[in-house]
Amino acid sequence: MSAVYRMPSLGADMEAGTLIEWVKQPGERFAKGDVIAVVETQKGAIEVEVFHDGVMGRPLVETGQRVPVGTPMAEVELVDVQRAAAAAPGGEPPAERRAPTRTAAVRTLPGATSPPEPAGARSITVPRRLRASPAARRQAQQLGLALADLAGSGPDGAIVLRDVVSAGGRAAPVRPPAERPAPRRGPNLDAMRGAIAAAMSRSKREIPHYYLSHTIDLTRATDWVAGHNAVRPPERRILLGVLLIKAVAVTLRNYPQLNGFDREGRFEPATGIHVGSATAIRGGGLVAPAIHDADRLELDVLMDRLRDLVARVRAGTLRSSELADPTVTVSSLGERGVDRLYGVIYPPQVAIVGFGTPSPRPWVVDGQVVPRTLVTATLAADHRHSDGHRGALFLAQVGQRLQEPDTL
Amino acid sequence: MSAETRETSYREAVREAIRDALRRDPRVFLMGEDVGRYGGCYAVTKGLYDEFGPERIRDTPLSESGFTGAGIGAAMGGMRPIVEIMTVNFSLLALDQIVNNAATIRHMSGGQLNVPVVIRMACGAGRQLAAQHSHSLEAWYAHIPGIKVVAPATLEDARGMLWTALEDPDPVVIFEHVMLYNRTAQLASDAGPVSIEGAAVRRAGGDLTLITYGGSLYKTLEAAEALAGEGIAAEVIDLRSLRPLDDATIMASVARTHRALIVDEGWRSGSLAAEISARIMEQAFWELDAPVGRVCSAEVPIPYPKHLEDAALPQVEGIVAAAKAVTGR
Amino acid sequence: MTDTKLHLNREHALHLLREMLRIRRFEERCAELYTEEKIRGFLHLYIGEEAIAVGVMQCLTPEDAVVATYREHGHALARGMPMTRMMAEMYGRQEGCSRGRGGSMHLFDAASRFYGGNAIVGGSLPLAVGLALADKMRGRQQVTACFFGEGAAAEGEFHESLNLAALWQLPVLFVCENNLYAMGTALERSESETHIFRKAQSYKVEAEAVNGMDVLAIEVAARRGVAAIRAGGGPRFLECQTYRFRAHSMFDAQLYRDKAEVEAWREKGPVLRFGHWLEETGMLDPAGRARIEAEIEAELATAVAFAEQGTWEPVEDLTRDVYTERLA
Amino acid sequence: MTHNEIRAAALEELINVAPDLAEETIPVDADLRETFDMDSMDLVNWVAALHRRLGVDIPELDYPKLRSLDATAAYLAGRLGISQTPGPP
Repeated sequence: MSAVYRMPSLGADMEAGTLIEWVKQPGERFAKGDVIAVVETQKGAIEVEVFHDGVMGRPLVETGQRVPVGTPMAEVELVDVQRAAAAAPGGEPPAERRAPTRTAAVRTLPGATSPPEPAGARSITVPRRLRASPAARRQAQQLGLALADLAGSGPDGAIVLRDVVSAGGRAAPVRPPAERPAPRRGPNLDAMRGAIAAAMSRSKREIPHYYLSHTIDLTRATDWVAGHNAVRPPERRILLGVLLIKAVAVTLRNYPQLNGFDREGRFEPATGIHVGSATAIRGGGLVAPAIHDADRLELDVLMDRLRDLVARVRAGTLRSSELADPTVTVSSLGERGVDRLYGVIYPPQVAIVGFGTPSPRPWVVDGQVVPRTLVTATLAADHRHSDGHRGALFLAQVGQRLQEPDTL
Repeated sequence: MSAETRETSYREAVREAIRDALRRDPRVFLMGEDVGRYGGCYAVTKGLYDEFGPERIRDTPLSESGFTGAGIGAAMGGMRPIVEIMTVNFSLLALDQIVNNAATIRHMSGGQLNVPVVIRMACGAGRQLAAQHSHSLEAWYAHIPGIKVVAPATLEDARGMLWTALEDPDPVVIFEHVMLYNRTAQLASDAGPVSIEGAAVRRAGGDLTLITYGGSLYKTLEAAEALAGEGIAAEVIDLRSLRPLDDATIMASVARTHRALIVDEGWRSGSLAAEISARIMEQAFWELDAPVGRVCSAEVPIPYPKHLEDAALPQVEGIVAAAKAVTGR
Repeated sequence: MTDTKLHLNREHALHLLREMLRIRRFEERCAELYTEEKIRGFLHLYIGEEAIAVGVMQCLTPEDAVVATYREHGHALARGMPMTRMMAEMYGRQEGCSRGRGGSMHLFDAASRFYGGNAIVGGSLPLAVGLALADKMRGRQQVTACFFGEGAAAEGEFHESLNLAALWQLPVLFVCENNLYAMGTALERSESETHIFRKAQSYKVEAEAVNGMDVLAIEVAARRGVAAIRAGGGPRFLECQTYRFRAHSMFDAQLYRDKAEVEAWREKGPVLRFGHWLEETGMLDPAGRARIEAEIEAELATAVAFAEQGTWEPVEDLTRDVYTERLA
Repeated sequence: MTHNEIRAAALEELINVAPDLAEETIPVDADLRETFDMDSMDLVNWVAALHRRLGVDIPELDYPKLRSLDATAAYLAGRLGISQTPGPP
């Protein structure tokens, strides 16, 4: 059978070799164990052998040519058919053979640290930071004290813990938490702002986001919702957003790598699909409580759940578990917004799906430009755990599902 | 709690531990240079040869690699050998066996083979033994995955760690600081095995944490006493196990005191003190109210003259001064 | 207990040939798989030296221990380790004899008392001494066979171990496989005394030199040595003069020796010579030879398939077996 | 029902579905979506509440007519068959 002879790998540190000479000439027979060529490596010239009986064919590499390991060097005709079928000289090297090495190399293991700063970074002069010990900083933050207002008694005037503790007992804190007037009924916006700040900072600091955007024709979906609602009393009507959540949730069944959590660099798939529905709070702030098992809920039930959640967001009666439960987030701008939103992943989740404001736009259907209701869907996902290709397939499938609203 | 105690030296406590192990388990034997007829370089094994005979108190030629490797092989063959290496400096001749064999075989064999060997060695300075008999290379061993490293500082630990180490299925290296052998204290007459895991808080205090082990423990306790006289309450942690390190005990203490000083007779560069300091930074950064301090040996081979040897090693005054610096006083 | 004398009949003779051929074919396939990057790391082949492992193993009982080097495929096969698990180990698969953690240089098998697979030259001799010490102290009539190359004679551990074994009269059979080159350094360029067995004699270990290309001579000498050891006579030392036909490891241009020298030794090859002898004596005909080759090829195909179908140990288990995991 | 009564009822239901608006001063002609960030869920809940309370069906197509409190009151009045012009707040 025909096969090719490839540049052999003679050592883990051999990446390429230079052909010095062909020992076997075209047409010449060779036997298993014969030297077929001489190859120059960093360790000197090595006679390379064949592992099968056969006949030398057309050379594919010229003498003096340096080629990487695995490069076809010559056509050969092998006689040991049974063995040759399984032998790699003719067959493609299996793609998975190096997979474990690669995995190990790129994987961030627990305890691994980020690469050191480039040496040049040291020479940059930075303005001197206010000197305060880590413990003092934390205490000041808890007491609501501004470090700049404190006098330091530590080395070089550094603020240490005792300075914060004594200031806390003496002066009125800048913002004494206990004495702050209770805000109107509803969530504690300051605390929420702090939580959002912490989560989003962590997200942007730690999560390598990638972003994808896809325009989806929502005409059928909006028509379907209109038809659905037209024959129902107001309390049984549903919102378009419910379809969007359901479409995302159902599609996620096929994309488990977008539904779960980052646990110290490793992906932990979620056991259910609990969609966090991003809900803005008037006056600022945002929460995304969970709709549990959204992929399995009928649209009416999903609507009821969403209605209940929004009501309780407004009333400030969410349970904390509802905020911790989502396995993925959907953020929908609704009717009043802009074309598209690029979400920031809520850690430890690994993906957020955004929908801009649906609006009528020209669209080409069957070669004709027609007005259609379009929405721009986006995906921001954690590149440590999924890649753009999967993400793109996911978004496209969400779009397809929304073309068949009655199946949702 | 035992009612009866008696005045015991660290040396006697180690000897009693060996005797106890030899009596408990016929698989246990001791081998090393001059452990038999001579009675041990530091007289630890004095009398055991007469009691247990040349098979179980086995004198070896000056072949550190050979007999340490034989101990590893015997452990794989079902025995429970105690290998005594005269000092840590000599153990460098056996590093191949300890690092390439004892530490790797379980892993290299895919978990098929265990190496339940115990290797004891003396370490540390203070006896004017100069630059080839005085070093503290514990950190080198603590660097190696596959072995456990302990440093008994108290009589209870000297008496109790050996048996636990022999029962451990993995290789254990025990460091005995030479300045501890003559140390005496009351030891319960029924003292027995103790855990070889975990650190111990030897003195409680709220102002700073002093972290140390082995021969430096008593200097550190003395420094803590001096600091108390100046109104600084120091907590003293005895690491006991150098690999694995007991992070939890260290971090819990630092969370209370917000300051840490590490006292380590090893050289500062690449030391255990450096490792502990890094871990505190990683795990308790926001608890810190001052940079972590270190008192280590001067970076010089240990010199012979007494005044220079003293100057090279951590001393009580230096610990007190460093502790004050850390507390900002 | 094994017989102290060699009983050579047709069945045994064919067994010896088959065992040597198993090693030869296994390693040829390994070399091929190496060039295809299925096997990585260092690959040290035993080709040319098969008679030694095969000859010595005939004299050991299952209770005896074997300690070998990083050129140990032959010893593992001759000791009876399954080819499937060995090949899986060569691939690094978790079905391998060392769960993939060791590779070519670190084959282990507790069940057959095969203690590696040791890749520090000389470092395994003290282990053999210790294993024998344990046997002796427990009163067991077992022998530890310790294989090493002549390069080990330059290491201190060689001398320490011979001395300890002789001093304590331990049941060790030291088998020096003198293939004349420590990697690329010829024996006469590294040793003042090139007769390795004389070094052993200086420790009062009974030692002899044997033709390492002659499987029968090795078996005879090993039987003699093992019998003496079992009788309580302390260690024995065999210097087997041999030659490796292939490079030290795969990546070796062999700048240090002449091709003519290699060719001359190949003509003395253990498989070649023993095969000829069997044909001359009428114990083997071409059909018989073909049958043996076919059986080995089938075993090899099974081993390669086993390795190919093996699985990678999950990265989550990375730090497994550094220490014994104990129940809390 | 007067326009003002209808408007008061609408406001009451609005606060029920959006209690976080309770402390706001809501001008009768303010655009509820623009000024008070009413979203589609608020709207659909409000519509449902008005339906329950007043028995008025409000088709989806009419949702844009519920722009402000006054506009809503006017729309509802129309649906209820009460012809009135908006009075002073």
